[in-house]
Amino acid sequence: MTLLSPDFAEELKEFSDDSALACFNCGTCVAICPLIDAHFPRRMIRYVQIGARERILENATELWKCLHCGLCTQTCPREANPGEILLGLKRLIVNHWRKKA
Amino acid sequence: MDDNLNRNVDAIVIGGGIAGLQAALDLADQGFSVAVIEKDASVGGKMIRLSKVFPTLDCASCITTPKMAAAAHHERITLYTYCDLKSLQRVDGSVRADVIQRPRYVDAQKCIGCRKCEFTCPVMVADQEQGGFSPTKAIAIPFSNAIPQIAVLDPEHCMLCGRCERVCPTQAVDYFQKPRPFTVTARTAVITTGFEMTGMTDKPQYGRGTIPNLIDALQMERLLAPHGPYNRVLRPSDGKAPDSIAYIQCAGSRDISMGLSYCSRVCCMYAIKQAMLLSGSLPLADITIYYMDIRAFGKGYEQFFQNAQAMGINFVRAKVAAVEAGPDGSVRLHYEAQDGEGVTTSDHDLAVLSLGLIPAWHPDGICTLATGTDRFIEVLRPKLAPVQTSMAGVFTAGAASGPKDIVDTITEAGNAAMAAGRYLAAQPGSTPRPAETRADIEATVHIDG
Amino acid sequence: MYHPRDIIDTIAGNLRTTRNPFGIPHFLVNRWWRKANLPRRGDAMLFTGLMYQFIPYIETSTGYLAKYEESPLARYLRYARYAPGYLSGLGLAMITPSREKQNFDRILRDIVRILKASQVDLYYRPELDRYSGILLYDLGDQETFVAHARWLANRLKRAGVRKLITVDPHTTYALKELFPKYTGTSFDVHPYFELLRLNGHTIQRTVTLHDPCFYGRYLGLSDVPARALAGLGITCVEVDRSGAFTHCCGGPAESISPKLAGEVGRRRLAQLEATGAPIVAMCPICLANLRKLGADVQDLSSVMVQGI
Amino acid sequence: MTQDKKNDNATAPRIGVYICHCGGNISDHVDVDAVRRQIERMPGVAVARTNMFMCSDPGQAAIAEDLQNGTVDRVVVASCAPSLHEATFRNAIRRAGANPYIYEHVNIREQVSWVHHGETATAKAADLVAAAAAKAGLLKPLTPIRVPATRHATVIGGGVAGLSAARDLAARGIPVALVEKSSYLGGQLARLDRIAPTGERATDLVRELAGAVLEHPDIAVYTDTQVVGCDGYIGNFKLTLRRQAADALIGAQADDIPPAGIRPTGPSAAERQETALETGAIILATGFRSYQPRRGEYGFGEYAPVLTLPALIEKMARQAHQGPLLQIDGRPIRSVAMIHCVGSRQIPGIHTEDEEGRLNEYCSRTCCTATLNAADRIRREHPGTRVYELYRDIRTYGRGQEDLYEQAARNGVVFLRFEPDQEPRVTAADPDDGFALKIQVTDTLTFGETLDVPADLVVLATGMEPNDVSDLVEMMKLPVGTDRFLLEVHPKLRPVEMPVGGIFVAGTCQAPFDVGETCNAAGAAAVKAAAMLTEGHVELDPFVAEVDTARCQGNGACVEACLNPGALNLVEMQIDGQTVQRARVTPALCLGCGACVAVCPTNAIDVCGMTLRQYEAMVDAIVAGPAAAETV
Amino acid sequence: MGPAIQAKENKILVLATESCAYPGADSVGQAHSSYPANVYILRVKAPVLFPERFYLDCFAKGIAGIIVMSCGEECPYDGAYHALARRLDRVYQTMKAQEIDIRRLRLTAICTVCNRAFLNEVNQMNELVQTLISAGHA
Repeated sequence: MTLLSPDFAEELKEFSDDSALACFNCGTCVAICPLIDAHFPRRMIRYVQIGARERILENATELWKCLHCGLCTQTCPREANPGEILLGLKRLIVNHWRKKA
Repeated sequence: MDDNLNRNVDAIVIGGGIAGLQAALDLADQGFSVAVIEKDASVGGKMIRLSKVFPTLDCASCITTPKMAAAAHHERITLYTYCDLKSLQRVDGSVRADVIQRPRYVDAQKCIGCRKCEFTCPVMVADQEQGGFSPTKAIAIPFSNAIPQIAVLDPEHCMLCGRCERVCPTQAVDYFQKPRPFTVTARTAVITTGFEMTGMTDKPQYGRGTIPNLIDALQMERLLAPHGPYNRVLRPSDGKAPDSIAYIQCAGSRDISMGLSYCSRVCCMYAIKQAMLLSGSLPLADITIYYMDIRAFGKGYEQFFQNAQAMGINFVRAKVAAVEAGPDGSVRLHYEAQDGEGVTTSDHDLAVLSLGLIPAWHPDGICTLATGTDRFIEVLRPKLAPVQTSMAGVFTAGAASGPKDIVDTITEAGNAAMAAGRYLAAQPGSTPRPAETRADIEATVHIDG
Repeated sequence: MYHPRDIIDTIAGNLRTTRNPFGIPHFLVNRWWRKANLPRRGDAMLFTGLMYQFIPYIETSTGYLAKYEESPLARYLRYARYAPGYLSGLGLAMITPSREKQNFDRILRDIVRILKASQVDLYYRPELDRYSGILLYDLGDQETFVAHARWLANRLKRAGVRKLITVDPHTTYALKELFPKYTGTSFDVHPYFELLRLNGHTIQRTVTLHDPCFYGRYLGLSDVPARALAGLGITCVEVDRSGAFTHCCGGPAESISPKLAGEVGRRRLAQLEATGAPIVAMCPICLANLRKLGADVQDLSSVMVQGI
Repeated sequence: MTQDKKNDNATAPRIGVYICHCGGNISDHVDVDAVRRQIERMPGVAVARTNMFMCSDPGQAAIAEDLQNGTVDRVVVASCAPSLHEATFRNAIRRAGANPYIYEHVNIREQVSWVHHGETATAKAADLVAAAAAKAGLLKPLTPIRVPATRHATVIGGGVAGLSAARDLAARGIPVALVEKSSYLGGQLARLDRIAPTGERATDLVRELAGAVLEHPDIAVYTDTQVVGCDGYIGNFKLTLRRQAADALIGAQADDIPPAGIRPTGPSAAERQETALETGAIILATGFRSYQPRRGEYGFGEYAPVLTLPALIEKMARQAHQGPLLQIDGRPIRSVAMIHCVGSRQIPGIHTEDEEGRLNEYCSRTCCTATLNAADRIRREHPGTRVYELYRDIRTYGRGQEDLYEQAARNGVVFLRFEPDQEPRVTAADPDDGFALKIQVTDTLTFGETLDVPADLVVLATGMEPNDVSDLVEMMKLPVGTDRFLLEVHPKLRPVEMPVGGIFVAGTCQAPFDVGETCNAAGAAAVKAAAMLTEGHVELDPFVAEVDTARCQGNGACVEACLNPGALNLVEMQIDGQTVQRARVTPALCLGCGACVAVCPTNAIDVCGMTLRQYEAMVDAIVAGPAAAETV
Repeated sequence: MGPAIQAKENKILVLATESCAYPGADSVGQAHSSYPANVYILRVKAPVLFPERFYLDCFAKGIAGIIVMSCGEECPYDGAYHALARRLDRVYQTMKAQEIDIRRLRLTAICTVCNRAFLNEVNQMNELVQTLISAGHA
């Protein structure tokens, strides 16, 4: 993959109270998520951590699978607040679409 | 022993586990008199209850009993068991411990440890020393290698039938025994109060203690011990020999959602050790350890981990998110397999929660010792004086000041004995009593109940 | 799965122009109170947020969405915002069966009955009872949500409303947590079951209470309805996942992927059915989604009303 | 039953046998009186008695009375397991004024009445008592061995472990010689900056410790000095110290980091070129050196911006500057990649052995926290600099360390995890990237994708290796583990002891430790030495080997079999005017295992208190039983 | 097979190390498990003390079986276990030469809580001894 750009996490801060940085990639959110869907939602969180902006944009619609039920946040052992990160990403993407439009 | 339990000694050691025993021995060997206050009916702490210990796979009993016996027989050590510490205070340059010895309902001086009472007692109770898997009696010696070998009556379950009293050859059973308050005065103290495990119900996603074949690591220690409840490893619900066993790491550590942010330091190694012992006793069983980071940091630990991998033990990097009862008594684990599979469930015949370590004792209401945000005893200078607490002349060692493995605990206990010895030496008018002959040292058994 | 952008834009557009996410005129949606005979003044204003009222319309629209989700027509929906026809506005109102509407309207009337039985001094002003905008918050359209929330908060403030009685978890969360944060206006918000003092004849029965995420987890309120039920002699059986660890009913996925809503809902239903006792929900979305999966689910108010 | 079995021969042993009922525990299954009747007819048995509880005061009093009035001079008690009451009866005998080693214990409870029932139990008990009586007849009074000990300890190594141990011992009133090879005190700690997780300055800690040592009147500090000779044994070592030019030693520093620490300015204790030192105990605190990467290992030596962690720490401390970007050697660093486990956790078949074919398979324990500490500090002080950590497992096991890990993550350190068989590759970056280097890593956290990490600086988290102490190992016969660290006797039973009595080990010469753990190890070693030296003598069990020079032919088989080198030696002596070689035991070194006994062709060596003859007598008695013994 | 052992010579000798096997045997007693009464346990510091002839003498004297219960690899005397194992190998050679059934001498490791292993060892040895005795009578 091309160069990493961790500045993306800074960009996200505008849309979310929580950054993805606290996450230590244990995968609890994935296993607890009612969706039972591959690496969701950690995949998105990981992309935020390493700043894989293009990956996020390519897969943006996936974010709306999140039901905002909050179970991942409740369960997260690092209080990284995955639910809020996803919500922040949704806002960032909506903003991105609107700006493009 | 006289009726009066009060003592004036050089050093008090609070807790008779491996840390306390080692600190007491190292203090006594320097010529200081020591009183050990232990809450259980036997000294030996958690270590005597283990099967084998990493990374040497020595039998835990074989390593612990010599130290227990050495302390029990040491001329300068007095062991007080079955005691609660009520207060620990500095008074005029000395340290005063107010202690209450709980009633065993058995006269410690008369009991000869013959277990006639235990064999006669008609009341069966679950033996917590065997993980609750097998029964013991309402009056019993705590466990086979307990020191002292004195029976303890369980008033919760005793139905006062009087059989034990009649059968006792020394008339040691005393249903009217009262708690005995006493005071030990010393010039220094060492706190070695050790740890407890987090609870099986602490993480709601792990079944709140209702999943039949989900056990904790200390229970597995008993299943693996040569003198354990079944004499072999069977799963508790139906006595089936498990074909597939899972270890769930960080089940009480590194989890802020449980209020425990710290690493419990020993769970990786004890899980690997148990896995190796299991693969010895159940050669065909699949054993999987679900982990986040393997923390094999001690001497010989990494090689031990590598050996376990070579033996075919599976290591899956994942934090188990939820556990539930599966079909046919199995235990179902939910986790994210990070190697591309993604969210996965797996069923195992038996699963072990590698619970974390929390302090066994808290100084609230007993003394002014400072504790950290992790609730373990605070050490003021973890680098240069890792055994110095916030109270002058009071030292600590072992898991009382944070999770620690046995090797680190024993070494730290030695340093606590050194620090306490230095403190004593710096006190005016302090000279350790010269030893008489070795025969003296060996010849006196100091066990005050 | 539908492209979220299309859904968001449709809803945002409707909300901006009509203050209703589906573009249905307010007088058509909010009709339940007409037979309820409610005072316009009192201590606390009942605020439904229209969630119960919307359910029949959502059912209808997603019925169409589900039909086409896996078909090439899904992509065609992209153009829906140009010709929403049967999916929003009057058209949607026309094709939604009235029997369904009556069912949900009855729930609201039941809530009023149990509140009255508890001597709650409530009042109602239908013109102030508007949608909270929560769906757009969940979908990430923060801009539209905040604009709508400010409009609503101002309207309520200007009308002198202080204390609100809510009837569903989504509206409760929006008013209690999100409004103060994003509009700067706070109200004294209580879900209706918090105010109940029911001492009617006791019903000896056992139910399975499904905690909605917003009550169980976000607001930590799962004990309150259980206590209210206990007052009527109704016991709740423990569900495998409940309280702070409750499992989503799948309903919120409805607008994006009815298929996903079904999958998640079936998982939850299995947990609820494992108890063997009748299932009770307290959120219109949960109620609708679980019912759609074939479960016989009652609303909390319908159970309680039998006790008074 | 006290009628004396009058014995004409006054020197023949008079054995008293005391059999315990244990309140029925024994007597319910063993006919205690029958045993007594059989045993009292045995030759040598002066008296046989029974008691309900031998361990009670009346039971012990009976023994004392018989000893004091001369009825008996050997004692056998048949009761419970020796672990419970052997010491009780030995003490009773001593209190009665007799030698406690004329005692033999028989276990007829745990090993008879609790495991056998009926007549066989009585018969076996009688056999065992007969065997004990047979052994008792051959017992001799013994005296514990008292070895005078020089009240002085020598600490080798002037790092944290050595300084700490020296300070501890001196505080207990024991004079200490501290021997340090280099000109500096403080060891590796002196080369660090702020240490995690407390944030203390390493130099402050070194100053405090070294200050205490230098000021203490009972500590003689020998810098630029090495131990070149060691003789003697526990309590009585003779060391030779040699002063060596400091310059010659600095070259020994493997990396390019300048030496640091406290350089004593006062007069050195080593006035002469060579010093002879008599010392009672030795503490080895020879420490570690930082792993030096091979040329080409992660680009080390090939690309200038590849540094070791100690080098980074030293440069950051020395070239401290402020600003959004970290600067190293005047270069602004926009991105740092830190690679964990360099020179640690090496796996055969994956990692490359060094020139001597060795791999460091162990974990170096401290590098994870040290790396996180550096990374976190860079992020806090230079927020414009990106930090990546490439790791296998994060091992923040200690108190406060996991919090540091979390804090570093929250401060923007990005973690990438690689498998040992997919090591990161450091290469020069494409010129367009604008960075100096590029690290290609297959990141398991990103679902096995291969990522390119841009870096202006690569930091290798190098592990610990023990300092080369082969000279001391040879000289003092020290065991070394496969990891090349010094190997303790047993990690739990005797964690700070070397097999040679009186030699202890402290700190990172034993295994990787952090500063606190090193201080614990030093204290633990010091307490053992203090306990040993407090009395001015070392008291040892009397159960050691003893040579019968009349029988010894000096063939040396015992010396070869001896498990503790030095405990047995062949010495020349004059016997009947002739110079002969005979074995001689150094009791202070003898472990009493008896390995020598088995190989002596002339039965000239035995272990006191457990002679072969005694065991043979026991076997004879077991085979024959007391009844047969009676007819002998 | 060599000289048959006699019925009266059915005693089994156990050489048990004081730090491991001897307390192990005590632990069996504490559990009140029973085992044959012809088992005689001698407490030894380290069995490496006994020369080859000691074992052979025991058999000559009429001891039916010998179990050396050591601490195994956990032996407190470094190197003693290997020296012992080598020595017993030589004893086996001599036993073979003298046609003594080599199963009558066994080296094993027993720890302080090895109740079951202890019972296995003594029961197996007892069975062997009984078999050899009945073979001798036959």
